[in-house]
Amino acid sequence: MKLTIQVNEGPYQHQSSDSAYYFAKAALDKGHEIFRIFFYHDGVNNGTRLTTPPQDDRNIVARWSELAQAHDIDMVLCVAAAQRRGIVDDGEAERNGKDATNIAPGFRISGLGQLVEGAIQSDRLVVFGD
Amino acid sequence: MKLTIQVNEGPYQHQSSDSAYYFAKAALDKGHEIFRIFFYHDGVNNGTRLTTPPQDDRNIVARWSELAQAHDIDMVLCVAAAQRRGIVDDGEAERNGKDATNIAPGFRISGLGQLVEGAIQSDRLVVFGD
Amino acid sequence: MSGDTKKFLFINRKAPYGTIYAWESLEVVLIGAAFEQDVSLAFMDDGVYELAKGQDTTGIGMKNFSPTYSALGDYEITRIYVEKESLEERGLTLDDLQHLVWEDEDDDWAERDSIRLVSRAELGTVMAEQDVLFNF
Amino acid sequence: MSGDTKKFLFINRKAPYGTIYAWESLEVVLIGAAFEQDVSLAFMDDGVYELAKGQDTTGIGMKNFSPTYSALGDYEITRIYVEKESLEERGLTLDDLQHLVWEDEDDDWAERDSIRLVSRAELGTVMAEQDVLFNF
Amino acid sequence: MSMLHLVNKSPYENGNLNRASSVMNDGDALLLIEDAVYGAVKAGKASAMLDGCTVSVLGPDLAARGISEDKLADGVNVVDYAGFVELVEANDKVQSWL
Amino acid sequence: MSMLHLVNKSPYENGNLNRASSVMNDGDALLLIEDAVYGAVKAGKASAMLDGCTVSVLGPDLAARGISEDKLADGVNVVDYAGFVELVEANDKVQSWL
Repeated sequence: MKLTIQVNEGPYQHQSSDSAYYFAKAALDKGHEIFRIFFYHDGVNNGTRLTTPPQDDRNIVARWSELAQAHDIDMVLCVAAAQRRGIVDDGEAERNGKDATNIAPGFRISGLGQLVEGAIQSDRLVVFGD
Repeated sequence: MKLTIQVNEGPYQHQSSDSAYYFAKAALDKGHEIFRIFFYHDGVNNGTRLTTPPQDDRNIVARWSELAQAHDIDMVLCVAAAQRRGIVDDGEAERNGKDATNIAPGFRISGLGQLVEGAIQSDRLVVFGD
Repeated sequence: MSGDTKKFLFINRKAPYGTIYAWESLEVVLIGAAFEQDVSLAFMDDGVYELAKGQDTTGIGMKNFSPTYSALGDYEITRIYVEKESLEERGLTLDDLQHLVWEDEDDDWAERDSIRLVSRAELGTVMAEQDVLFNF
Repeated sequence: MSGDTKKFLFINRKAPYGTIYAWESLEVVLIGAAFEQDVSLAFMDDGVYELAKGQDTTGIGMKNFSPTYSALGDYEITRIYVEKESLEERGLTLDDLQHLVWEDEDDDWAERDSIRLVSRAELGTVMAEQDVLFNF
Repeated sequence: MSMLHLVNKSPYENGNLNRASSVMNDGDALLLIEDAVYGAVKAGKASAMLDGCTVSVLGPDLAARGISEDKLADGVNVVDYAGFVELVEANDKVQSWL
Repeated sequence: MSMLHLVNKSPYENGNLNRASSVMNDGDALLLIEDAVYGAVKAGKASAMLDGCTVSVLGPDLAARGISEDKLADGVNVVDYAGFVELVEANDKVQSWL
């Protein structure tokens, strides 16, 4: 089964991001393919490398980055949502005159078409949110 | 009347931040004093200078920064919440080994004691959230 | 439509302005239209409020995105399902909603209503017939 | 207590883990204890779930913060109101919750129950008597 | 000591308005903002929850949602943000039902 | 075409579980995750919403909240994340009631 997963909420405030992560991991463990993980709305906040969670808590962002790297998963932050929330890569920094970037490894910023394409190309779309 | 205002949600996803802003402005217009605005939970995301909202939309972060400057308001981002969400000033960047900062002008990062002190020192605590 | 076309239903269940979901959902719909899929929209629960007439956001400083719904016909979105029970519970009728239309090119561009008032049971059938459900 | 002491009530209405409010509320309570105010806690609606016994978060990878509630007595928090109607609706009794105690220094450190089971009406009275309500 | 009860969620999706209106004491006030303003529409089922309460509703939030004042339940008072501040001042404390 | 209905909010605060259970077609499945698992507790009022539905509940979310399996309503099936994936595969599409 080929999956696209959509994540609508940021890290820590809601469990959505945790649920999506464990679901993605279980799908990979069972041999399914994750076509794309699309972060929309506040979900784009999963893609900042500037978090420093408490020592005794999970590191949600690092966990996503490692999953992407280990399984070569395409993790996309919606560009319009990222602009509203302040998630920036080099290209966005240059286009919008920002003096810093904060995107985490393994994430890329792209358009909403990536979500629609994910839904077309995949057998299932699974949405996690508030 | 002396007020402390607490904001629990980030910009754009929920109206909470907008409501808090218009409430704060109206209180100032009526001659009340705002002792502090305390941003907690996802509310700390109001304090990133990296947002680029659409041209035809309000700029929530800039609006807060201007309000703080115009009225000399103490705007505090909770440090524990900011660390979880990745809002960083120079001190936090150094302490936590981050290679960038994203805090916006007019905000400072401090502890939860600032909220409790606000509640003690103010005539009213007004909380805006989801 | 080709065999590769999927039936997409965008399900709108949130009120506008209190949260951004309604607006950012609409952004997906407009982008999605370019992919030439078989797209419908459903409005149920508080989502029916998105279509309310006369929205004026001046006082809350937010962008009024409700005029965009009237452009959906131009994006060849011709089926907009509105759940009857959701309207009734909220004391609304179709008259409280925008009048959304599309132009039928097979009939000399005659204007046709986009909104289809359906019962909860009928909407359940519509949902069951889809390939993909987008939830907002 | 001095005349400057305020009566603080921390109102907990959210279930743990699904959202972070319960946990981050507890962090304020612990910090607030250092300010020597007159602090009480109230658990109502889904907030009563925060006190449930036997929480084991291993499978969801989150920190189990429920043991912290048993430390509240050490922070001199001796009044924890739990709403009866909220428990009943959810099929819970006090036996499903942690047994929270504090030690009474005026009575040779005798252990006393911190939890006070109150009706909705009684909790309304408690709320009315406060100076500041913290909402989570 | 009087309390201002603040509700911001739609009563059709969430129990907070019902909760707030059921615990209000005499002298307390209720203010509906954001999506909670739908609760003040007379023709809607939820307006029954307001019976017996002193209710205000935030005008800018009503207008944004296309609700004209003649649609409101009887006795509901429309205020602007300045009126919101006055309600906070007039009551001894605020309870935000989040 | 069968549907997996996914609910993640407590039925005591929010109407989504009620909504999902009222529109399920024959052959559809319901999975409760996150705070929605409280809806599967037999002694709770909300469990009545599950009557006649094929219901699964996510075990890790139950354990986190201190709910032992003997407290569940009759017929509720406990699954782990692998079982969640199997439910997604076994149904033609997923409806997340957010």
